[in-house]
This record gives sequence, structure tokens and C-alpha cells, in this order.
Amino acid sequence: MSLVRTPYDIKKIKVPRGEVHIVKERCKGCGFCIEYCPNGVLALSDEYNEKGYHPPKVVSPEKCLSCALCEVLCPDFAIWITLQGEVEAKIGG
Amino acid sequence: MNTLESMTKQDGHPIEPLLRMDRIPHIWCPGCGIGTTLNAFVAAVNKLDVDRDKLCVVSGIGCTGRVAGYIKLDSFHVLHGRAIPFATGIKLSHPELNVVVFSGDGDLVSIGGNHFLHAARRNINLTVILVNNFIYAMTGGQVAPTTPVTAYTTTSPFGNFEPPSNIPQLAEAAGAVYVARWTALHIRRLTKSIVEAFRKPGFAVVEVVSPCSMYYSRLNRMGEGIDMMKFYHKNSVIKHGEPTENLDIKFQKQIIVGKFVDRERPAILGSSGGPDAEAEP
Amino acid sequence: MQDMATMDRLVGIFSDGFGKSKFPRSKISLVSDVLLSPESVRKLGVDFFHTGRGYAIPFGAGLKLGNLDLKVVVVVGDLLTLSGNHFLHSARGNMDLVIVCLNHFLYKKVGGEDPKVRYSQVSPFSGDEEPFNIPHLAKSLGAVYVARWTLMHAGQLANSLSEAMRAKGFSVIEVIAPGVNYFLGQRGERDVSGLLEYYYKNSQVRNDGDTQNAGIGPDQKIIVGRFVHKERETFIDSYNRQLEQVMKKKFRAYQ
Amino acid sequence: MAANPEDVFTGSYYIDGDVASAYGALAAGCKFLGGYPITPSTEAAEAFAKRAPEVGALFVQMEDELGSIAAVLGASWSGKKALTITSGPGFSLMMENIGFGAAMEIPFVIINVQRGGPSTGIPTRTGQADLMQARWGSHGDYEIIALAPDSPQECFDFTVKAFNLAERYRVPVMLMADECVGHMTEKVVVPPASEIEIENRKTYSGSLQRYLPYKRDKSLVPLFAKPGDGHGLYITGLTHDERGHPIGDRDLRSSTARFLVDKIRQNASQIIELEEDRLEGADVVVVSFGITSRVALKAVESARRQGIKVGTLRLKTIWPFPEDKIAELSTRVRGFVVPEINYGQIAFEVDRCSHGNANVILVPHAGSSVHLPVDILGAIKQVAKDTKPYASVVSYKTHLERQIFG
Repeated sequence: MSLVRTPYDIKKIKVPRGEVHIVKERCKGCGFCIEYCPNGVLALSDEYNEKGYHPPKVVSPEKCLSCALCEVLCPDFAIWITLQGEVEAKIGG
Repeated sequence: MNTLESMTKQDGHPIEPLLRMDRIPHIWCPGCGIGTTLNAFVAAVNKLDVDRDKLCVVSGIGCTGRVAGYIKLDSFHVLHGRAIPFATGIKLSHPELNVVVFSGDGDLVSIGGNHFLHAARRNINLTVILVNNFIYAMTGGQVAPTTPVTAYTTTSPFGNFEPPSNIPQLAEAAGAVYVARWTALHIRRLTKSIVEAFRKPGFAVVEVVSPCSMYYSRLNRMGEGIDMMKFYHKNSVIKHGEPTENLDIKFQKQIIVGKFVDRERPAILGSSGGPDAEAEP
Repeated sequence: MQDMATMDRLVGIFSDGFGKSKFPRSKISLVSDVLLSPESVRKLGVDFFHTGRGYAIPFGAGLKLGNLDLKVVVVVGDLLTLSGNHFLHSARGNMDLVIVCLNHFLYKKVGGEDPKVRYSQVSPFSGDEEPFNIPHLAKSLGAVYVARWTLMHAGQLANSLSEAMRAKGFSVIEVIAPGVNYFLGQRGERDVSGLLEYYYKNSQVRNDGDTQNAGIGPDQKIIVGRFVHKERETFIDSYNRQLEQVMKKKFRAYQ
Repeated sequence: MAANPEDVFTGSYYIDGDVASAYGALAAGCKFLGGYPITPSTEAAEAFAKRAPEVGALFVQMEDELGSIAAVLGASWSGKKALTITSGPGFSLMMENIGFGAAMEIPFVIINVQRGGPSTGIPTRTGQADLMQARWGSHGDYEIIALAPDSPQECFDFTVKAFNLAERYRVPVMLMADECVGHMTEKVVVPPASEIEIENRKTYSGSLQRYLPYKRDKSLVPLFAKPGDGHGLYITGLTHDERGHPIGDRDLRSSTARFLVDKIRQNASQIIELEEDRLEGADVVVVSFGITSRVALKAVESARRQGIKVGTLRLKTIWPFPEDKIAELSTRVRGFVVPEINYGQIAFEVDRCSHGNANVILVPHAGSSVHLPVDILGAIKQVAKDTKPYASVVSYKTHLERQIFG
């Protein structure tokens, strides 16, 4: 049995879902997006881009809430988010 | 960010319409905060819904000076230290234009310090975005008037001994009407501050503490850009309205950020292109 | 060039201040971007350097750093227009200089009425820009000694000068002095003594640290007094300390 | 006298020209550098900042170039040997105070590592277009001395020499290096102190009351006294008499202004240093300086192999200009070839001094890189072939020019 109370208005709350777009060749591998993604959507990939940096990769796409923090933090304009609709909220989601 | 508009756009980064994409990738090093600051500025421009043909950006020399080259507005990359007087000239001859000065600490406070003082004294209606990375990075890491005491640079190879400028205090003492400081990490608040500064009639200064991942961090063994960001995350404290004399930045110590000054003074060409702009220059 | 009546008065005050400071005259160097007559310099018995407009502060800083035994007094006559940046950074680094800022802003009326409008050569109808609040600027830049007097406060001014000279570091004294030929002359008013008296009557002594409201504007008293007197490590002392700490025995102190 | 052994970092180094000039300054006894970072001269300031504390010298990074040079003038009046280091835009900012220094006869040295111009130009690439500015940059009449090194070793040697000349004549001396020389890394030998000859300004030692700051003997160089010794100095940038007092407009006879030019012009033959090669019997003379002289060597060699009698004249001293030497050569050669990284500065000086006796051809360059030797060779051939006198200086069409203009 879950110890978390279910909010009474959970049916009304919609959670946005985002899709991450990465321009790998623009990335300089600073790691800001990975460090500051609140939901751990991104991780460093093993591949190299043409400049020799490791661009980020999306490891848990379903977790992206389209907050776009990666988009505004990226100093190289290499990553952005598009809103992919909303889903119903669920506990622990 | 103008959420809905940018979110439905699929075919490129939402910043792209405001950048000269043929010049990207830019020259800034991996982990540099200037790109992030530019992001915040573009987000603010989108939020402001201002006529982009009436918006000018003036930059001086240095890493931050390159902003003028990347942003797709009427932009001027002028002489070292002369961004503010150049912008003053634009504003006085065309009061309907909104002029933003986007430059670095060395450019605006060291060689351009006098122009900074006098523009604040006159309270000329400019928005100044001052990226402070504690060092002259474009020339290879020399000591700047913002370098904290004991920090190493190539021209202070045994540690800096001169107390640095406290930029918010300087701006306030000289007469600026809006003064805020954020780090490159406080991206949303920074965007909001730029919007406020832009709407403020008069000389408005937003200082952005930004990581220099190549010189300042390397010479002082602070790791990479991301490590400096983590440091800002841990050590910056938001204190709105803090008296500006408490805002000195000490080496690897707490950084106080926030909005410190928001006041009224008679401004030259007071409004941002509004009806008052009709006033005689 | 300053009006001679103003400068003569100032030279007299300098002489008193130098005397009170107990520095030997030969060790005092006066650097100025306004000209003092050879006679008055001879009277003072100091070394005098007349620099290009706006360069008195960095020239004085160089002079001081070139010979640390000197006591360098800098007269700034340009209202910090050209020398604002040098003022800013010398104050920040706490160069061991005494800055005497001559402020000859202008009020319209000389005899008792409240001033309404500021006039100057280039704004003959009114000054539409606010002037610097020099004490506040100096204090916020970290000056170790800040005072403001009118030229009529001769005794206080001489005292302040000697105190500022004994204070180690960047000291600023603002002197409200009439610039008769250029400013009043244009209005057809040349009554120096009347103006001096006006300054004196309309000033208010306040020896505290509140410089925020010491701005000069129409319809308000000229706040005068000693605002700051504190200690801070000078430029060359910080240099010697910091480098000695890091370089240890390899360091040869700068003398 | 010999240099102070404590100031000299004797040894063999593999360093660039900027660093070598910093070592040269320290060896010459320079104790004060007021500077401001500017590419491509920064390495010199950095090297100075690193080594200066070991010899009791001070590096101050000022707020801008105006402050730098003003502080340098002040420090020099206080008796220290003083230096500033800069490049293009910074050099422009310093102009007012260079005139001030020349008028007050303050000895100081400026190292200008020239970059591509005008304005911000090409900061990281080379140029040789500041030569006329060095000579005429500040308003009014005055003379300066300018030296042009062509290797890191010369950067060291000439910086020492620059200080010696500055102290001897109490005049601004400029080391007009270019970015290529400044950033070129080569072997540099710093000799032992006993082999470095340095000169100090002549100081006054008579009675305090009788001192006149601008009284001259035959050498035209006044004796120096520093503040703080009780001389009661009165020094001004206004035109002054020998007491240093301003003279106004009435008594120009007592003005010392004329001596500012005379003290250099009359001593020009002692100041000027040239490097000559096979000028005897030459048909063509290549006049060059700085990095260009090293590029020209290749062209000269090829021309000689093709049977053209080419001599070379390298200007180690740019200002004062070797007028007599050029005038004398012009009577016995067919023409001069002047390659320089600008659109004509020294070429016109050569033309002026040859009084129409010889043809002058300029090999121009827009800056950012050095000449192709083949262009200089082409110019040598053209001058060797042309028999008619040119109406004025002819600009050679280099490969680059042909690419731009067809």
C-alpha cells in the first residue's frame, strides 16, 4: 500500500510532455544540460561529434516535462524542446 | 521564453530567428556563460514583444563583445571601451530606438569606466548587460578590475592584490536607476531582470556573473565551466534590495545576487521609445 | 585656467594645509591639470607638475609609484569629466594620493536667493544633467578620506588637507570654488566675494558618513564636512604583502 | 656603464620577441611598467609581470592606455626607467601623452607590437602601418626615435638600446616591432650583465636654488632632477622657457620648443643604425625593416642568382630617417624597392630623400600576413629593367593585389 496520499484533484492536473531535439554538431560538451535537467532526461553519450566533443543523448524521453531549462542554459544553442501534448498526472509519475 | 510559440516550432532552435546562423558555431569556449546570457537576452526580447527593427545592440571589444556579431538585430561592434558613448550617440540621435549595450567587465568598467560613470550620472536611457567573468579572456587571461583578490591571472602571476570593483555599488553611486546581478545559472531570473531593465526609463545595469572556463577557471584550478556553474549554484544567495556596499565578490566566497536598485531619477530621453521620446534630444 | 582670485585663495589654503601636515615641503609634489602661477608655486615651495587635462590623477599615481617617499597632492579641475575613470580605478586600488577636486558648478543668483537653475558655458539656459555627488562616489569607491568644503571654509579646508595628507591612501577633498571668468562672466556677474559669501551662507556642516544625500542641486543646502576618515591598505602595501606571501624569499619588495 | 647583474637574466632562451623585449627592459634597468592588455603585445607584459618582482620592479595594470602612459610619464619623472607596452588601438590612445612627454622631455619607452589596422583591424595578425603615426601622431612639432627589430634577439637588444637612447636624449623612444616578430619564437641569448651597456640620464648636482630644468649645454639635452629633492620644480606641458615657466605668446625667443626637434636632428648620425649589404656597385637597393627584411632576403638571393646587382639596406632605426644615406645612394643606383606591410609609408620617405635621382617602387601589403618573396623579386626585376624615371612612387602589383583588383 502506498503511503502517498492521492490528491483529490489529480484528475484535473495535466502534465506536459516534451521532446528533446539536439543538434549534435553544435554541441561543445559543456554538460550544462545534463547537470541541470531536473528529471535526468539526458546523459553524456559515448559518440563524438565532428568537433570531438561528446554531445548529450536522451536516456529517458518519457520523463521530459518540457521545462526547457536545457534549452535556455545551453550556451551553444544546440538543444531545444518541443511540447508533445499532455498526459494525466499519476502518483510517482 | 514565449512558451507556446517556441514549443510548437519544430524545425530549429527557437533562438535561431534572432541569430545570424551563418556565423554559428560561435567562438566562445565550451562551458562559457556568454552563450547562456545571450539566450536569456533573446528570451527577454521575445517576452518584450518589442519592434525588432527598433532595437539596437552595441558591444565593445572582448569575448562578450562578440555578441553584436551573432545577434540578428542592428548591431555594432565598436572600439574597446566605447560601447556606452556609441550607444549614447545612437539614442540621442534616434530616441525612438531601444539601445542595449551588451559587453564585458573589462570593456565597460576598466577602459570604459568613465563612460559608465557619466552615462549613469546623466541617466541616459540605455540597458546595459554587463557580463562579468573576472578576467580579460579574449587577450588570454589578464587581471581585470573585477578580478577577486588573490586570484591568479597571467598579469597577476602571484595573485591579484588590487581590490576589485563592486559593479552594483559603482552603478548606484554614479546614478543608475536599475541595478541587478545574477549568475549565468539564474537564467529565468536573469531574463526577468533584463525585461525589467529594458522597461525602466533610465540607465539600467544587469550584471551577469559568468564562468570563464578557459582562463579564470584554469588559472585558478577551478575545473571546467560546469564546475563553476555548480559553484554558483551552491554559493549564490538571493537578497533583493541588499545595500550595494555589501556586494563585494571575494575569491571563491558567497556571491549575493538579486535586484538591488529600482528607483526613479530624471532621465534623458526617459521612455523606451514611448511618447516621451518626442522630447528634444 | 582658473580664475586667479580663486586660485590665490586656494594657494593660501594649500600653504596652511601643507604646514599643518608637517610634511617637509620638498617632499610634496603638486600635480594639477589646471595651471598655478610660478609665483604661487614658489610661495608653496613644492614641486609642481601641470599635466594635460584629465591626466593629473594617473600622472600623480605614476609619480608616487616612481618615488614612494613623495607626498603627491593632485588638483583635479575638470569635474571628473575626463579623469573619471582614473579617479575610479585609483580609488579602487587605493593609490596613496590626495585628490583636491575643484567644483565650480554655477548657480544663477549670488545674493541670498535660492538658486534655481545651473548655468555653464555649454548649457547657457540650464544644466539638464545632474552633477556627480562626488563625496558619495568617492566613498563608495573606497576612498579613505572624504571631505567637502567651500572655498570660504578656509580653516576647515586647511585642516582637512593636512588630515588627508596624513591619511594613507586615496583621499578626496571636494572644494566648491567659483570659476568666475568662465561661468559667472557669461552672466555678467563677477562678484567673487559675493558668491563666496553665498556659498558660505548656504552651506550646512555635517560631519557624518551619510553621503547619499550630499548631492548638489537647486533649492537645497550645500552639505559640507568630513564624511569619511578610515584606514585601508594602500596599493603598494597590498602589492608587497601579497607577493611576499606567494613568492617568499624570491620576492624583492618594490621601493 | 654595465647593467646591474641583478636585473639581467643571463642565459640562452627559446622565447618569442615579446618576452625577449620584456627581458630587455628589465636588463636595461626598467623598474616600472604601466600597461593594459592588448593583442599581440600581451605576452611582453605577462613576462614582465612574472619576472619583475624578482628584481624589485613593478608592473601595474592600469585602467586603460591613457592611464598607462600618464603613469609611465609620472614614474619616469620620479626617476625610474619606465615603459609601456601596447599595440594599434592602444597606441592611438596614447598619442596625446606622447606629445606631452616629448614636450616635457621625459625619457620613456613604448613597445608597439604592430597589428593589422586601421581601428580594431586584425588583432592577431601582423601589420607595419603605424610608422607615420609613431612619427607624427601627436599634434605639434617634436621628434621621437623609433627602432624596428627583425628578430626576437633584436627585440632584446633594441629594447636595451631604446632605453639608452631615451635616457641619453630625454625623448620618447618607440620599439616598432610587428606581430610576426613579437610572436616569433627563436633562440635569444641574454648576455652577462658586464656585456650589456646601459646609459642613465644625466642628473643635476649643483645648488638647489640655481637649478633650471630646461637649461641646456651643447648637447641640447637638459639635466634632470627628480621631485622630492628640494629643487622646487615647475613643469608644464605649455610651451615653456628654461625655468619651465609657461611663456604665453609674447616671448617666443625664450621658448625651448625648437630644441625638441634639434636635439634629435643634430644627433641623427649618432642615433641611426643601418644594416647594409653589397651596396657597392648595386643597381637596385631593397630598403626594408622588421619582418619584411627577412622575407626580402629570399627575393634578393633569387635576384642575385639571376644576375641582378642588388644591395640591401635594412632600417634598424626608422626615425630619425636616414635621409643622407638614401640621398647618397640615390645618386648611384637605378632604383629602390621598398616592401612594407602597408600601402606606402617608408616608400614615400625614400622617394622624398632620393630627390628624383632614382626610381622608387613600393611593394604594398594589406596586412595580416607577410609578402610573398616572388612579389619582391618581381619588383626588383621591374626596377632593374625600367630605364625611364618614374613620375612618383610606383606601386607594384602583387599577387594579392591582382587577386583583389584583377
